[in-house]
Amino acid sequence: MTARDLGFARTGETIFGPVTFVLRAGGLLAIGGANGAGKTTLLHVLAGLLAPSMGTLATEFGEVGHAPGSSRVALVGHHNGLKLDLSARANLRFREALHGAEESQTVDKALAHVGLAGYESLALRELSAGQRRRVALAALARSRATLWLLDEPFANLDAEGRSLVSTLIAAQRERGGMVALTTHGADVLPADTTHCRLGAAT
Amino acid sequence: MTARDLGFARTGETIFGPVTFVLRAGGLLAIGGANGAGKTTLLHVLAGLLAPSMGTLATEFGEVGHAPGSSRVALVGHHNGLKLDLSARANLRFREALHGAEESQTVDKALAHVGLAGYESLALRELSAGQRRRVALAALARSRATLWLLDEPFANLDAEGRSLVSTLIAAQRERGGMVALTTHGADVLPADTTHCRLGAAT
Amino acid sequence: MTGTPVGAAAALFRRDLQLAVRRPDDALQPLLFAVIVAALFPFALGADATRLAPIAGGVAWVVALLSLLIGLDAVYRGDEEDGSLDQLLVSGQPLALLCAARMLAHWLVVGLPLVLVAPVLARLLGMPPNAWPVAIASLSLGTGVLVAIGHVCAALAVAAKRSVILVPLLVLPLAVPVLIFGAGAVQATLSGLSPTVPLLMLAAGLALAIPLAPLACAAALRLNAG
Amino acid sequence: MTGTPVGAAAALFRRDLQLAVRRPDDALQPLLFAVIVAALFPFALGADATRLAPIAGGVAWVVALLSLLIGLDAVYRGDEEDGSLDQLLVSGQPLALLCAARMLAHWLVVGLPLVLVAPVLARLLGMPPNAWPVAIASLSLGTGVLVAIGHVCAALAVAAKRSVILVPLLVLPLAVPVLIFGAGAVQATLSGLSPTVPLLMLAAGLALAIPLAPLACAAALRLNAG
Amino acid sequence: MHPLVRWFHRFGSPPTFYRWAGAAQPWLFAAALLLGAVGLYFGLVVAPADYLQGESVRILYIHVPSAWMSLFAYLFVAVNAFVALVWRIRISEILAMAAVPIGAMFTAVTLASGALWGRPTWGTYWQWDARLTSELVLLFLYIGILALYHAIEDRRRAARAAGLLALVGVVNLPVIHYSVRWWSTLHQGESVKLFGESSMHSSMLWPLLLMAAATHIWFFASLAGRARLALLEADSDKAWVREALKQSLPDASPPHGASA
Ligand code: HEM
Ligand SMILES: Nc1ncnc2c1ncn2[C@@H]1O[C@H](COP(=O)(O)OP(=O)(O)OP(=O)(O)O)[C@@H](O)[C@H]1O
Ligand SMILES: Nc1ncnc2c1ncn2[C@@H]1O[C@H](COP(=O)(O)OP(=O)(O)OP(=O)(O)O)[C@@H](O)[C@H]1O
Ligand SMILES: [Mg+2]
Ligand SMILES: [Mg+2]
Repeated sequence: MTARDLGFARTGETIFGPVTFVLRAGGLLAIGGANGAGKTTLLHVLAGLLAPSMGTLATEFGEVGHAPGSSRVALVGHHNGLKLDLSARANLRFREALHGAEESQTVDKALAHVGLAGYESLALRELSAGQRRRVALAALARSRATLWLLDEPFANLDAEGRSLVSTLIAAQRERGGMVALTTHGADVLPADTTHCRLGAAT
Repeated sequence: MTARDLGFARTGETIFGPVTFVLRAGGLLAIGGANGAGKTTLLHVLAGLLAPSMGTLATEFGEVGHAPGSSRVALVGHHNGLKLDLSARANLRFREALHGAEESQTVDKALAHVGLAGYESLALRELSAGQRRRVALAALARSRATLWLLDEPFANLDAEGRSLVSTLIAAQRERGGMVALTTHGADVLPADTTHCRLGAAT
Repeated sequence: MTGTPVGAAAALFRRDLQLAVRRPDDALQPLLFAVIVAALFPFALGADATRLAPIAGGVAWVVALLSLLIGLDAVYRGDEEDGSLDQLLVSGQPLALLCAARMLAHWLVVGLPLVLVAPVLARLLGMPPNAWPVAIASLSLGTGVLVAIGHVCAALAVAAKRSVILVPLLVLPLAVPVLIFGAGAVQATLSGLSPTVPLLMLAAGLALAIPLAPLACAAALRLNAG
Repeated sequence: MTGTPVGAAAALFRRDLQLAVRRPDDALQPLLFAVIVAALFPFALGADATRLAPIAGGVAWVVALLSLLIGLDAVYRGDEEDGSLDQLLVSGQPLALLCAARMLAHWLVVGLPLVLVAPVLARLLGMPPNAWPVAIASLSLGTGVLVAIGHVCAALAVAAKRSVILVPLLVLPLAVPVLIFGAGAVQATLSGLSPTVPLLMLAAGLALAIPLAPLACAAALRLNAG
Repeated sequence: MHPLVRWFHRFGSPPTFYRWAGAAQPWLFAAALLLGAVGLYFGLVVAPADYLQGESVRILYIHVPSAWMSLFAYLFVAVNAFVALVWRIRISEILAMAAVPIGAMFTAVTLASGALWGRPTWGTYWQWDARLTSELVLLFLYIGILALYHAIEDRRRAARAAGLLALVGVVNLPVIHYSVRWWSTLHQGESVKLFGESSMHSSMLWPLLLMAAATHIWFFASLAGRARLALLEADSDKAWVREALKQSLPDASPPHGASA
């Protein structure tokens, strides 16, 4: 995926950009920048949720996230995109049907794998912040998306949870997938990470 | 504030505890523990939002957060407790009237102080995750509460935002206030912090 | 005067009004509902519309009550989901006072407009003009009571985290007496009797609700704190 | 069959039903409204209740149908606030299909019960039995159209986040014709005329809505993505 | 301390209450059955058939007592809820919630018997009449309280929440009682008065009063059973429960049998 002079403006004033970067298969892109620099916005542009207002975004798997059956994007945003009134199991089932998943594991195995064994049938509103995040990770872990977009994936997680994220990312890159994540610099990232810092706003 | 064998149970099964700690004026308590260990629950107990189901909680300023005019508690939870449809300014005004605030600064000064100059009149839903957090911090900075309860105060914040939190905490302790916060170990805390680790769950 | 109970209540009151302005669709829905229903009645009845006049009072009141029920269950749920409720509870301000402020704001946003369009409703339903003053009086008293009841039930619904209960199910049994006296006053006037007694009943109900409902509301919210 | 468009739509359909079960108060409100209306009139009218009987059929029909609109504006707002909507958009599944699934689920939860209790309502309010079939037919058609309209408007409301638009204001003008034909059908039968024409109009409306509404819905949700 | 409160604290300590209720229950049931049998005998056999209504008048002996009980039970719930909320007395929470289903039951019986009675006398099972509808609303109120009670996991919180609702709902009692006066209803006016002349012939009055007494006693008997069960559940981890259960194992009727 190649971004050239990519930028986004809302009603005139520029939110971020222009930025230029190349993300190859198996690559990891870390988007830095102050609060309000436009990291989340950039992720949304990469996800195809927002149309870039300047520059070009070329992805070798077609326009992201629109055409049916297109190799898909997996997004873990500030909000987990889960329903608080449904159980962890129900949430995960739904996400799998929506995004597709490896059939290898059962849903409960996936939950156990993120350390939620025994919490499968609790309503999400009865789970702690980190546990909710872990459900989102379980969904991510099973998605076969080419491009992972993770917005501050380490937030709310304990040490063990953070290492879990790292292993997930490593696995995705193994698989030849791409990962773009936002960070505030406090997180441990592999040495071969491509860094992209958005001009300080706030 | 003294907690002796403090614990909380939901419909029978114990969520955390028993824990015992003493938090003196000017003290800082860091609550650690895995996801789901009960950190947030403990904070809510300290805030008087939940009644402890075992042990005792003695606070030299009366039952926390109940009696009118009682020296108050300031809480910054996983949710900021702000209205997305209102502007930063309106939100802050409301919180001040609710909790009381030092008259020294104006609202806009307070917002500028957390780096939100120029964003005062935007609806909160148009602010970034970290910017929303900063609004909550602005409210915190001005509250005269004796006891601060901060749930993962460093989450979503950039480096500069994190140092802001540290200075706020330092100032509160200067003032002889108490601070209890939850952490996942990745945060930098002063050496004289009292640590309290909740038994691992999850 | 920040931090004083009155100041806090006033601020909460202002906040709810601001929210109503920011989300007019939520705020206006009841009013629109009432007007549209009233407007459709004569139509739905076609030729029979004339039969409506003698019972216009009752119909108008049913419409008003239904429209007040709209969105009632969301009153406290929103504050609960975004953590605002915790802030209210932690503030240490007299909770009953805060609840009262919210009720007043809610009434201004939802109840008062109903009272103001009452003549329109009456006109649409073909109510004889001599009954309009009574209709307005009974609505201004009754909507107040209904809002109070509604808030208590909404607060109770929050106590039940997984709100598996129907707020309307809780509200309606309590609302029925209000409806009876409100509609009773208008119907009495329509049939040439004196509306004083039912109106007095409503006034008494309001006099009871104003002090008691906020207390009940506060107690319900406190239930979470065990 | 995870990941296939149909599978995704089915899953979304299932999810919405599950949510309805978890929050019955949201789901049942319209049904409750309809029944409550029937129960309220007697209170409102006391002895005059008998006067309502001959016309009450059309009356309850109107309110029942309008009660469908309650909370319709929240259909997509919830998904937008907790990020589920982004997941739907990102999934790359045909959005129109997903919207259709949601509409169907919504109709099953809110519309169908209304149709099923229609006879009960009719009975309670003393509608002549010969009008029941028409009432049921018009309700089943009308509820379908209204749900479709409502979803499109709800999607628009989400798309235009910042500009405050009034969903009810969008829905009601579109809904009024439905109400007119629906109530018209019943009243026609009650006054011995043929309900065919209004029923055909409703059917036509539904035939239009089924293919077009999902497309419009999807387009509205895409607006953000420019 | 308020004398009432002191009394509640003494009598209301779970073990004491459990013992007393257990002891009283059989006698209460016996008394209720006896009075009921006598009342029904006089009512259904001895008392004359009404010259207007014929034999159908005999429904009176079911309908009226249960109607009175539906109101009495609610009053009982409200009073206990008040005590529970103001003085945080646990036994009152238990009693209030135990009484709700019983009251709901009586309300249902009232509706059913009334409807059956209405058929011959008014020519219809149901009329949207003020008295009838307000009684139906009472049933809704009971259901609402139960729904709220079961919507909250924590039993004590649930009891207090439901109790609060019950208190607010008291407004409905006068509406039901005076509905016959306030509106011109199909329904009978007050024909039995505690003071002054009752407009009912004594040959019907006495069996009626017997039935009323029977239902009241039965109410408390059934209440005792339910309250004991609730206590056992609530305190299942407490020592006195294990004691109580050990004792009740030998005897033939464990507390469950009680809650008929
Ligand atoms: C579903 C239909 C009915 C319902 C819901 C109903 C309800 C009630 C209620 C709640 C009471 C207690 C009033 C009070 O103590 O304040 C009552 C009393 C009574 N009902 Fe009914 N009733 C129904 C039908 C009937 C019918 C058909 C008859 C006879 C024709 C009847 C005769 C009476 C009598 C004689 C009393 C005692 C009045 C008094 O002394 O207070 N009821 N009913
Ligand atoms: N509202 C609730 N109802 C029932 N159980 C709950 C509720 N909230 C939390 N729990 C349970 O209580 C336990 C502790 O939750 P809590 O939020 O205190 O954990 P935490 O230490 O804050 O975790 P995190 O680090 O992820 O925030 C969790 O196992 C959770 O399942
Ligand atoms: N929905 C919106 N409408 C209007 N402006 C918005 C909206 N969302 C974000 N913005 C603006 O866009 C800018 C960038 O927001 P964004 O969320 O991308 O920042 P960020 O880098 O993710 O910050 P953070 O590190 O706090 O998450 C912010 O200044 C914010 O004011
Ligand atoms: Mg962000
Ligand atoms: Mg937490």
